[in-house]
Amino acid sequence: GSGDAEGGSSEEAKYELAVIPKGTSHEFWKSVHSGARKAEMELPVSITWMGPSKEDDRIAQIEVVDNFISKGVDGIVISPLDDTALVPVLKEAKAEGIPVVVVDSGVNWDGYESFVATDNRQGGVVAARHLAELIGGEGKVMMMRYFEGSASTSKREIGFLDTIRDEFPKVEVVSGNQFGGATSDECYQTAENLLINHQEIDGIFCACEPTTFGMLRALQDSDRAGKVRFVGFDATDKLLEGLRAGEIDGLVLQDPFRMGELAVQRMVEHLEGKPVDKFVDTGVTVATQENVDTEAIRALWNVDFDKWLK
Amino acid sequence: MNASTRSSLPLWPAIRPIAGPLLGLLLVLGLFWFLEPDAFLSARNLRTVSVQTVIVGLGAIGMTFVIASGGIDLSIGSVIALASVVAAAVAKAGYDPMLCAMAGVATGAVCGLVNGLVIARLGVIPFIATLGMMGVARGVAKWLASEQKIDAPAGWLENLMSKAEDYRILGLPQAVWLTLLLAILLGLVLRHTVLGSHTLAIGSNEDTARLCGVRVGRTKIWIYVLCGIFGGLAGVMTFGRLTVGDPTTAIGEELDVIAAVVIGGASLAGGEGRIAGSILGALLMAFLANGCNLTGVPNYVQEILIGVIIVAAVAVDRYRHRTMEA
Amino acid sequence: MNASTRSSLPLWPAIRPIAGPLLGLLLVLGLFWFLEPDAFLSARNLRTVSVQTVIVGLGAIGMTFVIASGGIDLSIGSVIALASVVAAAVAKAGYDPMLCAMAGVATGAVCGLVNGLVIARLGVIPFIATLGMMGVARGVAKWLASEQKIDAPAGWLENLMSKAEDYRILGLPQAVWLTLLLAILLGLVLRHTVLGSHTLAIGSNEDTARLCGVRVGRTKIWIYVLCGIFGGLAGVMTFGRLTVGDPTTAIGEELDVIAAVVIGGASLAGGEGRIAGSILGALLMAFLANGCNLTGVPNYVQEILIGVIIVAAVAVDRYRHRTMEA
Amino acid sequence: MRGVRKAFGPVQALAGVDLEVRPGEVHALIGENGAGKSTLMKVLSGAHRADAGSMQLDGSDYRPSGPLDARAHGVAMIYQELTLAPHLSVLENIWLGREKRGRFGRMDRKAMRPAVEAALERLEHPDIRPETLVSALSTGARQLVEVARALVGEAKVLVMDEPTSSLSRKDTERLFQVVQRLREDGVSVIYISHFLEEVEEIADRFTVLRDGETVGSGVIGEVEIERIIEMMVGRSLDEVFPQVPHEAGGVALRAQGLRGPRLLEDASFELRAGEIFGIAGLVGAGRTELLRVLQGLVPATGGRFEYLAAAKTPSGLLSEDRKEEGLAINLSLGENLTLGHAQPLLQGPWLSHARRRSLTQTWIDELAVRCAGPDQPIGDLSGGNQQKIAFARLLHAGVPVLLLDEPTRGVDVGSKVEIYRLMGKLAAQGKALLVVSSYLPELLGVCDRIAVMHRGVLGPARPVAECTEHGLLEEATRGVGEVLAATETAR
Ligand SMILES: Nc1ncnc2c1ncn2[C@@H]1O[C@H](COP(=O)(O)OP(=O)(O)OP(=O)(O)O)[C@@H](O)[C@H]1O
Ligand SMILES: Nc1ncnc2c1ncn2[C@@H]1O[C@H](COP(=O)(O)OP(=O)(O)OP(=O)(O)O)[C@@H](O)[C@H]1O
Ligand SMILES: [Mg+2]
Ligand SMILES: [Mg+2]
Repeated sequence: GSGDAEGGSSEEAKYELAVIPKGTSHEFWKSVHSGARKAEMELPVSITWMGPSKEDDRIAQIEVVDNFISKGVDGIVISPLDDTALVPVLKEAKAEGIPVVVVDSGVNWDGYESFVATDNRQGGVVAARHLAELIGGEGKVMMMRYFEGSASTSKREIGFLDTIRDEFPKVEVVSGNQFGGATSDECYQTAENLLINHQEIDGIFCACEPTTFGMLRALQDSDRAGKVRFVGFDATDKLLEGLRAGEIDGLVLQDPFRMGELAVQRMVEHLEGKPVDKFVDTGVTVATQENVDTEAIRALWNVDFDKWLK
Repeated sequence: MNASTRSSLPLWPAIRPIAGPLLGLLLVLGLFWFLEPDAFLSARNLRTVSVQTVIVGLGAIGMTFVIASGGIDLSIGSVIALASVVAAAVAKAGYDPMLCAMAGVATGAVCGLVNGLVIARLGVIPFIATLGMMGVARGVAKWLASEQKIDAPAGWLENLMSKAEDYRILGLPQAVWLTLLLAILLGLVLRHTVLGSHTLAIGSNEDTARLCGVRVGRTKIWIYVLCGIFGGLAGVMTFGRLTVGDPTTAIGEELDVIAAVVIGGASLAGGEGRIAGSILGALLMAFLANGCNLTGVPNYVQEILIGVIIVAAVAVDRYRHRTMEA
Repeated sequence: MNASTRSSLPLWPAIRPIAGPLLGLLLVLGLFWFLEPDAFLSARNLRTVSVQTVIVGLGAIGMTFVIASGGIDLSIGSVIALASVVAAAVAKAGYDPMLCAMAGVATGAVCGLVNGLVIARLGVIPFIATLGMMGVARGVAKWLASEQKIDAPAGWLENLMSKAEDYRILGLPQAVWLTLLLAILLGLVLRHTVLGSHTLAIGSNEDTARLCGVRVGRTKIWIYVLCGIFGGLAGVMTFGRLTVGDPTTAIGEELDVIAAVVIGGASLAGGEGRIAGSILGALLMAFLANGCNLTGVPNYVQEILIGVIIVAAVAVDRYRHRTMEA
Repeated sequence: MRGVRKAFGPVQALAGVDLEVRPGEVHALIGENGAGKSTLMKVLSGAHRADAGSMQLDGSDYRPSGPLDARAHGVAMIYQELTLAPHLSVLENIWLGREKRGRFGRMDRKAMRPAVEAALERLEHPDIRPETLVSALSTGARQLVEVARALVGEAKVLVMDEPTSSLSRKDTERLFQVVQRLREDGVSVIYISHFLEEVEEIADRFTVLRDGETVGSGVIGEVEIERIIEMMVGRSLDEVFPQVPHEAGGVALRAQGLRGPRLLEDASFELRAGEIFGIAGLVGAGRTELLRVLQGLVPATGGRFEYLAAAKTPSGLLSEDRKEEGLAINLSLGENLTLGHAQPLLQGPWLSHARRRSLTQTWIDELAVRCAGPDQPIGDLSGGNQQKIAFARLLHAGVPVLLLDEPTRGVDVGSKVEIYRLMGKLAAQGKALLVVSSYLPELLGVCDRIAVMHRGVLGPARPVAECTEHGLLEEATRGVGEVLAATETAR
C-alpha cells in the first residue's frame, strides 16, 4: 500500500485506514488529523487522510468514500458532511466488508462500529447557559449563523435557541436568522452589518470558528469588544487571544485531537476483533479567561501540528 | 489526409476531432495505472469513476450545445442544486419518483428558458444572463428548502446511481448507461440535425445565420432550455445519489462542467464542440480526482494539477491547430 | 447633445457614461434609507460599507482594465487568497508590514504575469488561462498555509482597514482613501495614457491594434500584471482586515468583482469600461448586502436580488444604447 | 419598390427610393459608397424592415417578414460582406436556414447534395467539395460558395451585392455566363458593382442612387458612362486617374528571396522613394501575405528584407479587410487615426484629447472626409470615408513606406479618384508606395512599375508603359491550363 509514505514502520502497519474529514483547510480538522496520526504511530495501522476535493461538498465526499472502497482499504473513519446523503455509500462500504467508524457528526444509520463525537446540540445548550449567566438571565442576545446547510452548526444553533427559549424567558433573541457565509471574510462582513443595527445588545453567540472569528473582528473594529458578552466556539490562536484579552467571554471547546485518536483506536480494536463502544462522547468544555491556560483546557487547544503532521 | 490513408485507418476520421482529450485521458490513465496498478484499473474502480462522471457528464452534454453556439452557462451548478431540491420536495410530498424526476427536469427547463429569453429577447450576453441566474436559482433553492437540506425517499432514483449488483446493467450502474445513451443521442443531434447545424452556425457566425433565415433567437432559447434540461437531469441524479435535496450542492460545478467541455475540444468562441470530447473531458477530470485519492495526493495538489491540465489541454490544442494549418 | 445644454449641465458629460450604475446605486440607497431610516445612512454605517467595498473595489480597478481589453480574469479570488497567505507568512517570519505588503503585491504580480504570458504567448483565451490560474493559485495558497489559517501580526496593515477613530482620516479609514486615490489614478491611466488607450483599442479590435503597431502581446501582459497587482493589494488588505492569512478566503469573489465591473458599465466584449463605474458597481453591491443585513432580509433573498440586479443593469444599459441610437 | 425609406438612428440611409426591375433583365444598381444600395437590397431581402414605402412583387404587395420569407417569395441575395459560417461545411452553408429535413429534424444531406453539386458545377467549380469546411477555403472560393447559395432553389429575383470583389477575372467570366443563363430563364437579377465596365458588360438597365434617393435610371448603352458617373457623384469627373508628377529617388525597401509561412514562395524587388509600385495577381497568389511579412505581422520563413529609410516605424499597412482588421469600428475617428502613434498627443505622460481632436480635424479637412466630427464612431462613416481615415493614419504616423492592400476595394468611383490623387501626392512627397490590387486598370492608371505575382512567386517589375491589361492577366494566370480560353472570353 501507499501508507508507508505516511511514516510509522510499514512492518507494523497491518491495517490500512482511510480517514475522511469534512474538509481539509481548517484547524479543527488539523487537530483531528493530529489525533489520528498519534494513533497511527502507536498502533499497527497506516492512515490516508483525504478530504473531499471541494470543501464541504457532499457529493465530493461521497466520491472520496467510493474511491477508498474501490481501493479496498481495511477501514473507513469518516466525519460525514450529511447525516443522510452519506448513508448509501457507507452501507456499500460495509457490504464490501469495510467497517466504518463515524467521527464528529452523526449519520442516520446504525451500521457503524463506533461513533466518536461531541454532542453538538449539547454544545449549543452549554453556550446558552453560559451566556445567559453572563448577562444575568435577562437582556437581548444575537446569534449569527454559519452557512446554509451546515448540519453540525445548525444543531448547536438550535440547541442554543431552544435553551434560551425554554430556560431563560427573560432573554430575547433579537436576531437569529442571518447566515454569516461560508468563509471568515464573509462572516466578518455580515457581523459588521448586524452590529450596526443592533447597538443595544447584551450578548452574542456564534456556533463555529469562522462566525466567531468574524464577529470578534467586527467587535474589535467597532470598539465594542469586551463591552458585549460574547460566547463563541472552537479555538484558534486569534480566538484564544480574544479570550485572554476579555473580548470573548467563553469558548465552547470540543476535543478534536481526541476524536481523531479515539476514532482510529476504535477502528483498530474492532479490526482486531475486540468489542467497541457504540458511542464515545468526547465532551464539550467552556473555556474562559480564568481557565484557558489550565492543564486540562490547554490540552484541548494546544495541539502541536508540527509534531504530529511532519 | 487522402483517401488511401483514410481507408487504412478506418476509425481515424471519427477519432481525430477528439484525439486531444483522448490522449490526455490515456496519459492520466497510464500515470495512475503505473502508480496504483491493482486498484486503479479494477472493474470496481472503473465502475466508481463511471458513476462519478454522470453528473458532470450530463451537465457537459447540455453545455456543449451552449458553448458550440458561442454562449456560456454559468448557472448550471445552481440549476443542479435547485433541481435536486425540487425533486426532493416532490418526493417528500409523497409523489412517485417518476414525478420527482420530471419536476426536477422541468425546473431545469424553466431556468434554461429564462436564460434563453433574457439572452435572446433582452439581448443580454450569456455570461451576464447566466451569472444572474446563478444567484437567482441558488437563492430560490435555499428558499424552497428553507435553507437546509430536504430529506426524502428517492425510491428507484437512488437505484439509478447505485453500484450495487442488483441494479447494474452489464456491470455498470443504470445512470451511466443513461448518460451514455443521451450522449450518443445528443451527439447525433449536434452533428446530424437541423437544430445542431443551426447551433454550430450561430456559434460560427451569428449574423450569417440570421441573414440566412435561421431563427437565431428561437434557436438560442432552445439551446438554453436544452442545457437547463440537462442541468435538471443532473440535479435529479444528484438527488438520487445524495438521497437529499441540497441547496448548497454543486457550488462551483459550472466551472467543472465548462472545463470538461473545453478540455473536450470545444472553443469558447463558438462553432466547435463535440459531445464525445466533452464526455472524455469529464472522464479525464473524474479519473484525475480518483487517482489522486487512491494515491493519497493532497487535495491542493489535485487543484493545482487540474488547473495546469485545463490550460495545457487548450494550449496543446491551439498549437496543434497552428501547426496543422502551416 | 449640443453645446448649449452641455454648458448648462457642466457635469453631465462626465456623469453620462456612469449614469446607469449611479442611478442604480441611488435606487438602492433610497430603498434602504426608506426601510431603515436611522441606521442605514448613519456615518457609522457609511464607514462600514466603505471598508467593505475596499477589497472588491481594488479588484474591480484591475479587472476594469482586463475587461476593457476584452479579457477576463477568473483567478482574482484565488490570487487574493494567495497574496493574503504570503503576506501573513512574511509577517509571521517577523518582517516589517511594509515588506509583507510588498510580498503580497509581488505575489499578485507574478500570478498576473503568468496569466499574461499564457494568454499572450501561448494564445490561450483568458477565460481558460485564468480558470487554470484560479485552481493553481488556490492550491498553492493552501499548500503554503498547510491548509490552515496563518496567524500573524499585521501591524499597521491592520490599522489601514480599521474603522477606529485613531486611524481614520477625515472620518474614513485609510484603506478607503487609498482605494479612492488608486481609482482616480487608474481612471486617469485608462482614459489619458497610451497604455489605457491601447487597452481600449485591443478590446475594441485586436487585429486593428496589431496592425497599427500596438504591441498587443506586451500590452496584454501588462494588463494582467496590473490586475494581478490589484489582486495582490486586495489580498494584503484582506490580511489587514482579517489579521490572518486565510487560504480559503475570497472563494467566488471573482464573480463579485466581475459583476461590479459589469454593473459599472463595462462590456465583456471589450472596448468599454470606466473605473468610476466599477467602483460604483462595487458600492452598489456592498450597500445591497449591508441593507439586506440591516433590514433582516434573509440571505437567499439577497442572492436573488443581486442576480436580478446584474441582469437588469446590463439589460437597461442595452436598452439605453438601443434607444439612443434610434 | 416605391418611396422606400429607412433610417439608422440619425442616419437616413434611404430617403425615398424608387426601383423598378422587369422580369428577365439584369438591372444594375449603382451609386457612391453609402448611397444606400446595400440597405435597399437588405430591405428587399427582408433583412431590414423599411420605415416607409411599399414593395410589389409580380403585381402583388410584398412585405417580407424576414430573410426566409423573402426567400420563399423567390428573392435570393448574395450579401456584400461574406456571410458564411466558417465552421460549417459548404453544403451546410448553402442550405443554412432552408435545410431539407428527414424524420426527427434530421438533416437530409443526401437530398441536399445534388443541388449543391449542380450549383458548383454551373460555376465550373466541382473542385469545391460539398463536405469541405468553409474555414478551409480561400476568400475567392468562399465568394463562389456564396454565389452557389443564391443559385440553389428557385429564385425570381436574384440580388448580387458586389459579388466579384474577391473573384478572379476567370471566375467573374463564369459568373457572368451564369447570369446570362438566369436572364434567359426569366430571372430578374439586380447587380451592384463599383466596376462600371462590368456593369456595361452584363446589365440591361440601371438605376443610380445618391444619398439614399433615386437620381435616375435608364438603359445601358443609351446613356454614356460619363453621364452615369455624373449622376452618381453629382458632378462630372474630368479624369479617372489623375496624374500627379513624381520622381523616383533612392531605394527605400529591398527584399531578397522572401518566403512566407503560407503562400509566399519567392519575392525579390526594390522599392524606391517617390515611386508607386504595383503588384498584380490572382486571388490567393500570396500578395497579401507579402505585405504582411513586410509589415512584420507574419514572420518571414526565408529570405530577407530591409527598410533603408531612417524612421522609427518604417512602414504602414493599409489592410484589405477594413471591417475586420483595418479599423476599430467602435472607436472614434480620432482614436482610430492616432492609434499606435500617440506621441504627438502626449503632454508628459498624459494624452491630450483636445490635441487629438484638433489633429484629427486637420486630417478631416485635408482629405475632405465627410463626417460629423473627430468624436464620431468610425462605423458610422461610409466605406470611402473610412478608407480615407485609414489612409490618414499612415500619414499621421509619417511612415516613409506605405503598403497598400487593395486600397480601393469597395470604394466608389468618386472616392477612388480622390484616393488615386492622394497616392500621387504622397509619391510626390517622396514616399514609397507598394500597391496590391486585383483591379488591373487601376494599377495601369496609377503605378510607375508593375510586377505580377503568380503562386507565391513575384515576377520581374516592368515600367507601366510596357504593360498591358492582357499581358498582366496572362502572366498572372500563366501555367494554368484553361487560361487561354478564359482570356479569350475576357477580350
Ligand atoms: N446597420 C447600420 N447601422 C447604421 N448605419 C448603417 C447601417 N447600415 C448602413 N448604414 C448607413 O446607411 C448608409 C447607406 O449604407 P449602404 O451600405 O446601403 O451603402 P452602399 O450604397 O451599399 O455603399 P457601399 O458601396 O460602400 O457598399 C451609410 O451611411 C451607412 O453608414
Ligand atoms: N498569415 C496569415 N494568416 C491568416 N490569414 C492570412 C495570412 N496571410 C494571408 N491571409 C489571408 O489569406 C487570403 C489569401 O492571401 P493571399 O496573400 O494569397 O491573397 P492575395 O494574393 O492578396 O489575394 P486576395 O487578397 O485578393 O485574396 C487573404 O484573405 C489574406 O487575408
Ligand atoms: Mg454596399
Ligand atoms: Mg489580398
